[in-house]
Parts: sequence; C-alpha cells; structure tokens
Amino acid sequence: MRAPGGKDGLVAGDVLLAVDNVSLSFGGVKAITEVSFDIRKGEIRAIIGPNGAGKTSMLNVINGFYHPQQGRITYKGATRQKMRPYVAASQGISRTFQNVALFKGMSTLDNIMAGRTLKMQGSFFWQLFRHGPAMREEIEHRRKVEEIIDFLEIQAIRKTPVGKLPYGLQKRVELGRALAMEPDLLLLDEPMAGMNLEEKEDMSRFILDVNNQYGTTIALIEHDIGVVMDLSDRIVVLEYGRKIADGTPDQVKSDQKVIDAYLGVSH
Amino acid sequence: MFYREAGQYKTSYAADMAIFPIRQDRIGIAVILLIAFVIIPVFGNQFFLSSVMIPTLVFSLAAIGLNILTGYTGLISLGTAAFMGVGAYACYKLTSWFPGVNILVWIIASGFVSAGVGALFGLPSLRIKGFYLVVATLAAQFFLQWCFVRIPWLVNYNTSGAIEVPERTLFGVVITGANATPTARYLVLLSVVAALTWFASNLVHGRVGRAWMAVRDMDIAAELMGIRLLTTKLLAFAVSSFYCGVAGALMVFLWYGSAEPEVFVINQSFLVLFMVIIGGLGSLIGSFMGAALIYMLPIVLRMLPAALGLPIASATVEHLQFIIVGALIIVFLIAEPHGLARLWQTGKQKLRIWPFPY
Amino acid sequence: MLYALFVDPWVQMGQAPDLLVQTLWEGLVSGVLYALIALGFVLIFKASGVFNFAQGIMVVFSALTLVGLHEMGVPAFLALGLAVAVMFVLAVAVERVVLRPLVNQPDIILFMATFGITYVLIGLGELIFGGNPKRMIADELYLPKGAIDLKILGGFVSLQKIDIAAAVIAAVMIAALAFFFQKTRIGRALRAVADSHKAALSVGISLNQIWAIVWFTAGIVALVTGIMWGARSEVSFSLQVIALKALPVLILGGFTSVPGAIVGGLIIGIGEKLGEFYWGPLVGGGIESWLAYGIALAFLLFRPQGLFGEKIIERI
Amino acid sequence: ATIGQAAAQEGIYVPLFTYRTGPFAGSGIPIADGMRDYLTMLNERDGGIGGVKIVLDECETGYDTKKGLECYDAVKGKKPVVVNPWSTGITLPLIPKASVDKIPILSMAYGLSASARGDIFPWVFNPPDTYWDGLGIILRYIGQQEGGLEKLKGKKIGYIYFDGGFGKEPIPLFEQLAKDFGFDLKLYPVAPGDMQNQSSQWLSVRRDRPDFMVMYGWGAMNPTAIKEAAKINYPMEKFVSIWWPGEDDIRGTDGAKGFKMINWHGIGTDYPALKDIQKFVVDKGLSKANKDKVGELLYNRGVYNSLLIAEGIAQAQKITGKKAVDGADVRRGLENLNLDEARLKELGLAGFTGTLKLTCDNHNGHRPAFIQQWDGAKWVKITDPIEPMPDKVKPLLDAAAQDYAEKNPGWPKRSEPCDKAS
Amino acid sequence: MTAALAPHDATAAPVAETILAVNNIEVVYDHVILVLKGVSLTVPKGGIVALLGANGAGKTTTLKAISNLLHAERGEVTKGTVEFDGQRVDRLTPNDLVRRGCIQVMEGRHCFGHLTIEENLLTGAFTRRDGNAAIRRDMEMIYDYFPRLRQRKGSIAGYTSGGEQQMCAIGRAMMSRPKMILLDEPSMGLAPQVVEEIFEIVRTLNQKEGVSFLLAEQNTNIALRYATYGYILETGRVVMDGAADALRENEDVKEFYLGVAGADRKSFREVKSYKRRKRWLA
Ligand SMILES: Nc1ncnc2c1ncn2[C@@H]1O[C@H](COP(=O)(O)OP(=O)(O)OP(=O)(O)O)[C@@H](O)[C@H]1O
Ligand SMILES: Nc1ncnc2c1ncn2[C@@H]1O[C@H](COP(=O)(O)OP(=O)(O)OP(=O)(O)O)[C@@H](O)[C@H]1O
Ligand SMILES: [Mg+2]
Ligand SMILES: [Mg+2]
Repeated sequence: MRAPGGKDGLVAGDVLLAVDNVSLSFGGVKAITEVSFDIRKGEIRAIIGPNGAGKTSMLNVINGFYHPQQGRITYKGATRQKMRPYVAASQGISRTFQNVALFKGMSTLDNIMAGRTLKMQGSFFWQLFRHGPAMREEIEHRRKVEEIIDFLEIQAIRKTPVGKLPYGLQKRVELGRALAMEPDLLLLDEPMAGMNLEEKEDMSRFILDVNNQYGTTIALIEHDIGVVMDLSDRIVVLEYGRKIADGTPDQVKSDQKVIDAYLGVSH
Repeated sequence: MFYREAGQYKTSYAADMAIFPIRQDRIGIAVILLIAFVIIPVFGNQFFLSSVMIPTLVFSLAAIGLNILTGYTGLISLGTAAFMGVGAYACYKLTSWFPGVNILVWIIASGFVSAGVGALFGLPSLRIKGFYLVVATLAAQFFLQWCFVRIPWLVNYNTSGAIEVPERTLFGVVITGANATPTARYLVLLSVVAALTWFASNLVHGRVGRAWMAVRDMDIAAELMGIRLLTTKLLAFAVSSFYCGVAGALMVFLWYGSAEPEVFVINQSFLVLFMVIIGGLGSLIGSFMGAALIYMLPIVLRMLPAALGLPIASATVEHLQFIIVGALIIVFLIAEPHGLARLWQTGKQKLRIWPFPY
Repeated sequence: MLYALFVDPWVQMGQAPDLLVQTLWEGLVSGVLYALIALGFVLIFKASGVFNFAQGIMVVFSALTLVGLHEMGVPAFLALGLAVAVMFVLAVAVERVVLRPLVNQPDIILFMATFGITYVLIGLGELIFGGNPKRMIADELYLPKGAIDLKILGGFVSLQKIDIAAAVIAAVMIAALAFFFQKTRIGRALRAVADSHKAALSVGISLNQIWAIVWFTAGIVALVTGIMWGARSEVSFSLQVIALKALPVLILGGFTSVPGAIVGGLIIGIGEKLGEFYWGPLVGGGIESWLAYGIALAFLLFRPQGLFGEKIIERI
Repeated sequence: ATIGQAAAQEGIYVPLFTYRTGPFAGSGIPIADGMRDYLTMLNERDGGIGGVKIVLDECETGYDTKKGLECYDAVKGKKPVVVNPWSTGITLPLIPKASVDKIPILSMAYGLSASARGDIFPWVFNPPDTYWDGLGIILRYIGQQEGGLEKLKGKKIGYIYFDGGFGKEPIPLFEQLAKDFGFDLKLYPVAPGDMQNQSSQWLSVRRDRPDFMVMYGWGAMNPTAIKEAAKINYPMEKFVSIWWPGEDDIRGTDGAKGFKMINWHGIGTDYPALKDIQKFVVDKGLSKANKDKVGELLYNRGVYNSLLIAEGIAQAQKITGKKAVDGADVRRGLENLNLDEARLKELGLAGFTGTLKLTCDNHNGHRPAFIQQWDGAKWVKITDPIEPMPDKVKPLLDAAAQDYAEKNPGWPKRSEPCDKAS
Repeated sequence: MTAALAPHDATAAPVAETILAVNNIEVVYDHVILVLKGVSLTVPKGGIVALLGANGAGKTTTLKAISNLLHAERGEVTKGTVEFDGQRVDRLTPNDLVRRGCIQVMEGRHCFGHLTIEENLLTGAFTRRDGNAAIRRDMEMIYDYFPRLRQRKGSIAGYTSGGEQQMCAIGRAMMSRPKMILLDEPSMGLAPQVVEEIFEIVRTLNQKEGVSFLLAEQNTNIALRYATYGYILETGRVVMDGAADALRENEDVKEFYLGVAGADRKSFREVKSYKRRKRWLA
C-alpha cells in the first residue's frame, strides 16, 4: 500500500478535513446543528456521543451521502458546500458502516476486490477475454488484496460468502474493504460493536497499524470509552447534534458536560 | 468417483482465479463440451436436435442475458422478449440490406442494436428501484411489441407482416432457411452460445461483474465506494440486452425460420424469467439448467403418456402438464430457493465430505 | 401534424362534449375494474411482500368455478357460495404448501412461486371446466343490465348499469379494506410482516394465520373482479391477460397502498381512454397496449415509490 | 406434442394440429372435434379411405407457434400425408419447409393468402377463400345492401380488426377498394392484450358513425366486440364479420340479434354425412364433443377441413393407383381436387357447401360464400353465394406472391409436374 | 483455554426449578454446515443466564434454535431437545412460543423499518389479549425506561439511529409481557450509560416481574456482573460453565474475556500481538 506522506502533498499535522458550522435536519429532526471541527492528517480522531447524537450522520455528511442544509466542508484544501459520494471516494475517503453493509452475496475476496474498483480502469474489451491486460491488472490487484487479507488474518474465510460469517468477522471484512481503497481518510462507524475484549484488542491493533504503518488518517466512532480513550489523539463529543466538547482524551474525560451527557459515572 | 480438491494446490493467483479451480470441474466441462459438440450431433435424431436442443440453447442464451441483469445486478426485467425481438428484426433488416455479408456478423451486430435499445430503457433504473423498475421494462415490452406490429418497414413490408428468413450459408453450408439441416443449425448455434457464455463468465468474474454484484447487494455502499451507479446499471442493461438480442436473432434465424410479432409477447419474457430463477440467480450454469428444465420438462411430460402407451388425449396431457410443471416449480423452489445451480453446489459439497453427513 | 397533435384533440373535445363525458366515464369504469385487480395484488403485497402473479389467474379461476358449477346445474347463488368456499380452500392450501416452506425467502423467489401457482390453476381450471369460454351468469345473479341513456350536452351519454354496479362495489370494498389495514391490529401486523418476515416471527406474529386471511381476501376480490369483467365480455382464460393491466396501476398507486390502487386505476383508466380516443388515431391506434405503462413511468420518475407507496428507506 | 403410438400401425398417417387449450381454445375445441369426428366416421363407416385406415394423431399446439413447430418436428418423421397448422403463426414457418420435407400444407382459409398461387407455392393449399376474397365478398354484400357498389361513394366503412398478421392483411386491399369505390375507411385496431377491453375503439365508432362495420376478429375479441357494439347500440344488421365467430361468441348476448358474418358451409346435422357422424362416432362415444355441439358452426368448419383432407387423399389414390399414398401423392391429389355437386352428393354432403375445384395454379378456388345472420338463437342463411372480387384481388395476390419469392432468394421454381386434371 | 477446567456437566447447573432446558442440540445450516455440536444449558426460573463466547461461537444460533427462528434461515435442529416450562417446544412455531411467554430480541436491531417507533412497540403486543389499557400502560413503562424513544415515537423506525433502533427492539419484546426473554447482544451499539440502564432494566424486570433472561453478550464484563450463571461457548460447544462470580474469578476468563478492570488495566495501545489466537479459524 502507500508509504506515509502521500500524493496529496500534506504532511502529518496539517488539516486534512474541516467541517465548518454544518447543520443537517430531516423534516423536523435536527440531526446536526452548527458543528465545526477539523481532522488533522495522520491523527486518530474520535467522535463520541449518546445515541442519536448525530455521529453517523456526520460521517454521512463527510462522504457525501447526506447533504447538509448549511455549512461548508474543506477537504485537502478544497472547500465545498457538500461532498459527492463519487468525489469523496475518488479523493480517498473510505468508510465502514454501523449496520454492516457488506455485499452479502459475494465472497470475502470479492468484497475486498470490489473495494479496488476505483483503482482498476482496464478496458472493457480485455475484460471479455480475462487475458492480457485484464488478467495482469486482476492479478496485480489480487496481490494488494492478499496483503490486506493477511494483515487482517482472514485468510481462512477468503472464499466464504460474507452473508454467512458471524458478525464480528463481517466487521473485519468491512474494514478490509475500506482499506482496499487505500484511503487517506478512513471513517470507522462503531468498528468494535458486538466484539469481545480479545477481538476488540485485535481490532485496536489493526486500527493502530493502519494508522502508523500507512499514515492513514482515521475518524472513529465508538461507544467503548476504553478503546476511544486509548486509541484517539483527539475527541469530538456530540449531543443532540451539537458539539459539546473537543480535545484530547484527558480534557474530554474530565469535562463535566461530557460526563453528564455521556460517560455517566466514570468506570 | 471421488470429488476432492485435496492435493490440488494453487501456486499462482492466476491458477486460483481460474473459473474452474478444481480439476474435476474442468474435466466435467470438457466432457460436457465433447457431448454437446460431438455425441449429440452424431447420435441425436432430428426431433431431438431441432425441437429440444436448439430451443434450449436459444433460451439458455436469453437466460444468461436476463441473469446478467436480474441475477448479477439485481434489476428485475420483464422486457426480455421485446429485446429479443429487437435483435431479430435488426438482424432481418441488416441481412436484407447486405445479403452478401455473412449472417453471423449480422447476428452479432443485431446484438449491439438491442444493446442500445436496452440501455435506453435502462435509464430510469437510476431513480426507480425494485419491482417498481419492472414498469420501465414492461413499457419497453409493450411499446416495442407495438412497434413490431405497427412498422411494416421492419419486415420489409411483407404482406404476412412477419419476418421471412432468407437462406444464408456459412462456408458453403446452408445454415438458415428450410434447407438448413438441424445438425448444421445446431452446431452454429452451439458455437455462438459457447463463445458468448465464455465472454459472460469472464465478465462476471472480473471487475465488471464485481461492480454489478456490489450494486445488487447494497447499492448505497457501492456508491460510497466510488462505483458509479448509473454507468454500472446501464452497462448491465446494455450487455444483458445484447445477449437477449443475439438470442432473439438466433431464435428466428436458426429455429423458427419465420416470426410474427406475437412471438415476442410478454409470456416469453416470463418464460425466460422462470428459467433464470429456477436455474439460479447469479449463476451462468444455472441459466442452462433452468432453460433445460423449463423447456424440456413439458416436452418430456407430453411425450410420457404416449411412450408409456397411456391412452390420454393430448389436451388432457396438456392440462396435466401445466399442473405438474407448476407443482415442480414450487417443489424446486422449496428444495432450494437459490435454484438448481445451488442444489448442484450443495451436492458437490456433500460429495466432498462424503462419507460423513457434515 | 403539430396541429393534429396539440390542437385538434381539444377542439374535438369541445365539439362533442357528450363524447368527452362518455370517454371519461369509460375511463372511470375501466379504471375501477383495473383497480379491482390491482387491489388483489396490493393485499398480498402488503401482507407478505409477495408480488402475487397468480392474481390474474385467480380472477379467471374463481369466475370459472362460479360459472362452471352453474353449468353443472348448481343454482346460481349456491354456486357463488361454493366459489367462495373454493377460494378459501385455495388460500389455505397456498399458505400450507407454498408460503410456509418459503418463509423469509427473497421476494423474487416468492414471486416465482406464484408463477407455479398460476400454472397449477390454469391446468386445474381447464381440466375441470374445459378451456372454452363461458358466459357470465349475470342475470342469474341479478346483476343489473341495460343502460341509462342521459340526453345531455346535445348528445347522449349511456351509462351501463353493470358498470355503475361495478363502480359501487369496488368503492365499498376499497373503503372497507383501507379501514382494515390502517386501523386494526391485524392490519398493523400485516405491514410488519411485509417489512420483515424474520422480525415478525420473532415478535410472535403468526404468518400462517395472516397469510391465509390475506389470500382468502384476495380470492374474494378476484371473484368479484371475475364477475365484473366476465359480465363485460366472457369468462375465458384470455381474461388473465387483462391482469397485466393491473401492473401499471399498481406501480403508479404504490404497491402497498389500497387507496393508491383506486387512484392509480382511475388515472390509468381515464388517461389511456383519452389517449387512445383522441391521440391514438394519429399513430394508427392501438396505443392503449403501452400507454398505461408510459403514464405510470412518467409518474414514477417523480415519485419512485408510486403515488401512495411507502417511502423507500435509504439509510446506511 | 404427443407422438401418437398410433403411428406404428399401418395406414395413412394424418396428424391434426389442434388447440384445445390456451386463450383460443374456445374456437379450437369445436374445430378439433369436427375434424376428428369426420375422419373417424370414415374409418368406422367405410374402413378408411379406399380401404386404407386413416391414422389420426392429434397434436396440441395451444395456438402457440413454438409448440406448433414442435408438433411439426414430432410428426415429420412419420410421413404425414398433409398437415393443417390451424394458425397463421404456425403456417408461415412451415411454408418453406413443405417443399423440402415433401409434406403438403392445408391452411384452410387462413395462413398466407399469396399461397393461393400454386405455381409459386406448389405445396401449400388454402381453399376455399383468402382473407382478401372474404373482404371482397363482404363489400359486394354491402354494395347489394346499398343498391350497387357504386352507391358506396361517400359512405363511411369501419374496419375493426385483430392487430396482428391476420387482421392487418386485408388493409391494403381495403384501402385499394376505398379508393376505387370512393368510400372512406376507418381503422380500429384491437391489440392482442386488449381483446376484452375495447371500449375506446367503440367510442371512436360511436364518434365516426360508420355506415357499416367490418370485423376480422379472433377468440375473445369477437364476443367483446359484439357486446360493445350492442352497448353503443350500433345497428347490428350493418355489422359484418369474417368467418371466425362461433355460436358461443354471440349466444346469450342481448342486442346481438341481427349480427352478420360470411360462411361457405352448412350448419346443423341434416346432411347424410353428419348423420353418419352421429351414428358411427358420437353415439358410439368415439367423439370428444358433447352431442349438442355437433353441427355447430365451427364444428362443421372442422368437418369441412377434413372433407378436403379426405378428398385430397382419395384423389391421390385415384391418380396414383396406390392405396397407401404419401405426402407427394396427396399434394397431387389436392391439386386435382374437384368437389362438384355429384361428388358432394356421393359423399352425403349435398348442399353442405358450394363446389370447389383446385388446379396446379389455383390452390384456393376463390369460391363464392354467403352471408348469414344471427336471429337471436341461431344462424340464418340470408343470401345466395356471393362472388369475391377476383379482378381486384388477383393483382395484389400476384404481387404478394412475387414479392415473397423475391424476398427469399433461391425460392424454388415449381419443379413438380402438373397432372392433367382427370 | 479449555485446559485445567472441570469438564462441563449438566448437573453443575442449578437444580432449582428450570424454565428452559436445552439438551445436547446439534444445528445444521443449509443441510451441510454443522454449527452447534451438542450444546446443553438450563435457565432456572427467575434466573439471568449469560451465554458468552467469541464471534461465530454459536450464541446467536443457540438462541435461534430455542426460539425456533432457525428454519427461517434454512437451519435445523438435527439432534437434541428444547424444553420450556417443562414442555418440549422444539416443534412449535415461534408464535406459539411467544404465546407461551418466550420471546427473542434478535441480534442487530430488526425493527420494522416502515413502521413508526410506536407502531413497532404495538406489534410487540400482538399476541396479547388483555386489552388496550394494559398495553398502553406497558408502553408508558417502556417510554419511561427509554426516554429517547418517547421523543422519537412518531418517526419511522428505519430512520432512527442505531442505538434508538436497539432500544426499540428491546422495548418491543418487553411489550409481549414474556416470562422469558432471549437477549442477543443487547449492549451492541449503545452508549455506555444506556448499556448500564438496559442491564438495570433487565435486573428490575427480573426481580419485579420475575422474567427470566438468557443473554448472549460480548461485553463479558457487564454480563457477568448482572448474570447469575454463565456458559462459555466455543465453535459450537460449551467449553466452560459456572456461577457468574466463579467465572469472573477464573484466570482464563479474566485473560480472554474480562481483561483487568479498573485503573491498572492494560491500554489497548499496548496490546501484545502474541496473545492473538485465531480461534474463529479453527
Ligand atoms: N435519513 C434520516 N431521516 C430522518 N432522520 C434521520 C435520518 N438519519 C438520521 N436521522 C436522525 O438523526 C439523528 C442522528 O442519527 P445518527 O444515526 O447520526 O445518530 P448516531 O449518533 O449515529 O447514534 P448511534 O450511536 O445510536 O448510531 C437520529 O435521531 C436519527 O433518528
Ligand atoms: N444462515 C447461515 N448459514 C450458514 N452458516 C451460518 C448461518 N448463520 C450463521 N452461520 C455460521 O454459524 C456460526 C455461528 O454463528 P453465530 O451467529 O451463531 O455466532 P455468534 O456467536 O452469534 O457470533 P457473534 O458474536 O458474531 O454474533 C458461524 O460460524 C457462522 O458462520
Ligand atoms: Mg450511528
Ligand atoms: Mg450473534
């Protein structure tokens, strides 16, 4: 995959993405109100908050699935009213989903391969023959995908249809699919939901590795405070669609508003 | 026979990505091709060739076409017959304009014509989803059918209002028209079908196929991954219609020999849809199995009483045959909703772990 | 040409208002009749997410049973009763034999299963009652006949009594069903089932019971439809072709909406009659065969879930 | 497509393509019964034709071209002496095959009109009239009503037709005649899917108020049309149809009284031959038809069809002197078919139908036919046989035949010798 | 990890009055995939029993086998029996089971997307016959438990947030006034507070209404805090079971499932990779 640094010319620490006073509402429901924050290149940025606070919606705004009524999004220096899914994807934003959204009918391998569609541009003609350029391209990408499979230790389920996999593994495959896009910004929506301690530890390790091996910037939504506090560099806290806190884990942990709204009695 | 992949290691990705990774499967395919190309033409009698094999092959091709759209891309279509019609009429026009050019060329070309038409009617698919999309394809079905009836130009103003297939040859052998022997027609048809099947399987196993399936399984996720929905869907429509178009052309030129617009009525669309579902959505082999079952079953059932010497009136046989086919469809679905193809796989699975139950 | 396309039709409407009214009426009637068929689809779709292709043949089959029994000498109303009974048996059978084993399968599979049912019914129907068309026993059932001719607008408009009856009956049924779906506990359960078989099972909704009910209701609707259409032409297997006309209606109204069925029916019915009558001649007529789908398509482009259909949820 | 085990036995193999199922079974069943019963009667009464048993073999087509072709391939092997496809859709693909397989096609008053030209279609026969002749007859009749064809000038004639090959075929002739006689023609196509849904067509009729309505209808289209016509109270005696409606299509429709159609053969059973059918077939329970249907319009249509088959075979035997004739012989037989009064009498069908003589060139006969009217309970013959319009039809026919031959390069020149009519 | 463990035997389960007894069941999917290889467990009346285990261990499958939802997924119980309230129930339909008072909350929030939150709750009361008043009362109760649901009661479930859907699913099950609830991953996707709340609710229901619980849970920590007894499942077998506190003390369980709680717990950053054992690949 990619070496740190990267094509976009940004170096670690620069602002990769900034949402500026974004508001989103559905009919009556105000999902997000005037939220602003930024994500710096190379950091792990956590977004936490009670259920229905607008976390997922925020991710949807970032990669262009929802279009905010108000506010601006700056990504890699370009400022937009709203993102478009295709633009987001081709500009290196990829994500995983809260309710696993894998391609159920396809094998693990195909799912991850599908993640590379954007990168495969061989001519349709050769596709017909599955030889020559088409095959070469296929194999080259297959190599990349195998790297990811090894990395995530899911060799054994390469050929299984993902629909039959247990929840935890599905989440892992989904991460694989996201990685296959070689993203600059990786959005993870509750990657550890429904996992036991050990699996969470594995998942944490994957996230960390991705982050420091490939220098991928990560936005992480997670309800397991332990994980969040340990992994993230900075944390945004949302409640009822508003930003109530933003800062390092320690700042956030000790923030009374956050404790009332979310953490409850610290444990 | 032992069906095991034990001891067959993949040393290269290429080998692993082969469409039939397991040796036994490759052998199986070889055998099937041998039977199809040699045994059947040599030993099959006229009736078997022209009333069983030829129709089955034609429908298999159409089924593959529809499968690409419905099985792989998840877009239900009831316009199959119409797109077949487009192919047929296009081929007729082309060959009567340029009688000199080899008919096979025009058969393929007509596929492109219907691909275009297909893509056109596919446009609404971006906005309209699921069963609602059916209406778009139905509009295609009925509108095109109306055109076939209404535009005498399509049939060179024949008073019969039908396509009258002229005689055409390939390497000096007559392959269309009344003088073409079933064997000749069968072999040509078989070659075309085999080739197109190979292309299809290459497509669905590659990038394109993955994009289609992604759209089928979860279009939103696919979109967020940068798969362009419209282009993918339109491509599916085009390719699918291409196959249907070619199937239609073959149907009229190598099988019917003459076709009224009534040939391309909606019932035929349904028939193909049966085949796809019974055979197995998203499976090419399934398309063949489905076509074979749905087309041959009635024939067999109709012959049965005579063969057994039962004095049942042909009409009664017809009724019973309807009942039985209907019942069987249901039985098959219950046995394996994912179609014959899946049934086949599960069978192989069991074979693998044989003699243990699980 | 342009004149013929954009001006002339309106002129005609102006010149012969009685014809216009008549056309509208015809449209209304066939709209209602389409709606009746569509209703059968809607019921089953709402209740199980199954697109019931067999509805068309159920129309034929039920009507055929009625007429066939009468031919065999059964008095008309007894035959009617028996026909209802038959539809009940059918409903239970379908539930037992087809739906129960296929619970929680993808829609298209169940869709396919209804094809199977169609075949069986065609076979049975022809086997038992023979394939030749039969006359609907309208008089025996005391359906009104003849017409009311209104002398208005410098011409006359004739309203067939049978059509009026059809309209009334349809209206009543639809009202009843709409209430049933929106207000009752069963109604809610139906919608739940349509949403997700699995979840419905898990909260203890009895799919078997629900499905039997719904298919029976659909059977009744089919019977009524069959009687009405039969009275207009004849009871024969080609009636099932008409059932296809219900598709655009259905789609236009939205698969899940009872009122949608009727509104869709009216729009399609009136639309296609006006189209055929005033614009058809320009292209040599017969455009009715596809006009309906065109209309439906046009509407869908603006409302992908149909006029009254449940919103298609796009959420990730 | 049942392959009758019968085929094994000795005899003259006559397959009957029938459609007792499907949307058109209504007309298919009586026709099938009629064909079957007449030939069975011959077997029962005189032990077949010329002493050779006829081996009957019904093949169910359901009026579906696919199944029809399947039937053809199924029977082809068993040396049938003639096939009658009973569907234009099935006839067309068979036409080129006929000369190759040496099996004559008898498409009685349907199929490809052009095939009346025996010199170009030696293997195809479509007596006694083409759809063009039918139209000619209808117009002559209308002319009579108006007091002369020239009186048609300025009149309005509506044509409601099945929007498919068969319904559209007459249109060119119709337009031609409209020009010649100066009436104006209104077309009302009925799409196959809308056969039972004709309200808008009849609304248009109500608007245009044609002086006469001509119908080329089929299956469920006929009863529906009649009902709709009654609905807009169109004068029934001005509504004339081609020869396909049967009693079932009209019986019990109030307001249908007065409806007219053309026909060329008797109805009922007061003909010796039909009496024999009742005696030797129906009463012996060898028939599939229930008693009261015997003698109905379409049943007798079937009988007429079989009459031609039988005559073809008989003639073939006569010419060749063989007993067990084959397709080629029967082709010759049909070309020398000659049903004159004497022969009809001999066959116990005196007065059942007009005479018919086919020749090498003329495979149709273009015979006169009469008009019959529905009196509310039964058909009543109301005219003497009316001549078609050969002068008008011939050019179209020839053009069509030429056109067919040209469009199919390599269409065989007639090689079959022409027997001197014996 | 099964080393140094008392082999599992059913007698270890409390012999108190049992409401649910699963005897050595075997489950096969698609006629070929053997998933449960003889699982036995018992739930005492008024007990809270936790079913622990890694992904793919077979927790969900076990619950589905009990509530008879398997055949909806082309799975079948090929061996063994399930008894609820002393009667065999493994041949009943799910709906009968709910009538008898045993309901399942499925993993991964299966709300009726097109129905509003309130309608969702009402469908939960489908099998009830005790009149609307009672149903209303319970609905209020549930709104009190989950205030968030009251706010969103009018909105289409399909559009509510993951957590909201989870609450809705649990509430819906409670609406049927069950004797026993099978909870599959209740804590998944819920904010920590809400998780605590839910388990509090479980406890309350258990103590006030005497509802018994069998919960499949990944969050072993909290599960064992509230449960009275626990079973640990691995690749379709029960590898360990015992009283909750006993399990909490067990070294292996500590290491693999609980982790060291409190201040001195190891940070996720210092995860040692050698500890990874790909059990699910077994
Ligand atoms: N498409 C939509 N239509 C209507 N309301 C929506 C839509 N998407 C989200 N909402 C509402 O916006 C609010 C925020 O939803 P969101 O999914 O972002 O919450 P969340 O922070 O992800 O909560 P959780 O942690 O439970 O997933 C919720 O109240 C939800 O009901
Ligand atoms: N429908 C199915 N068809 C085939 N195999 C299945 C099916 N459902 C589950 N499985 C298999 O059964 C095994 C157990 O799955 P199950 O969902 O019960 O595990 P689990 O303990 O619930 O895991 P998780 O904690 O992730 O929910 C898994 O290996 C899975 O692959
Ligand atoms: Mg969320
Ligand atoms: Mg689980």
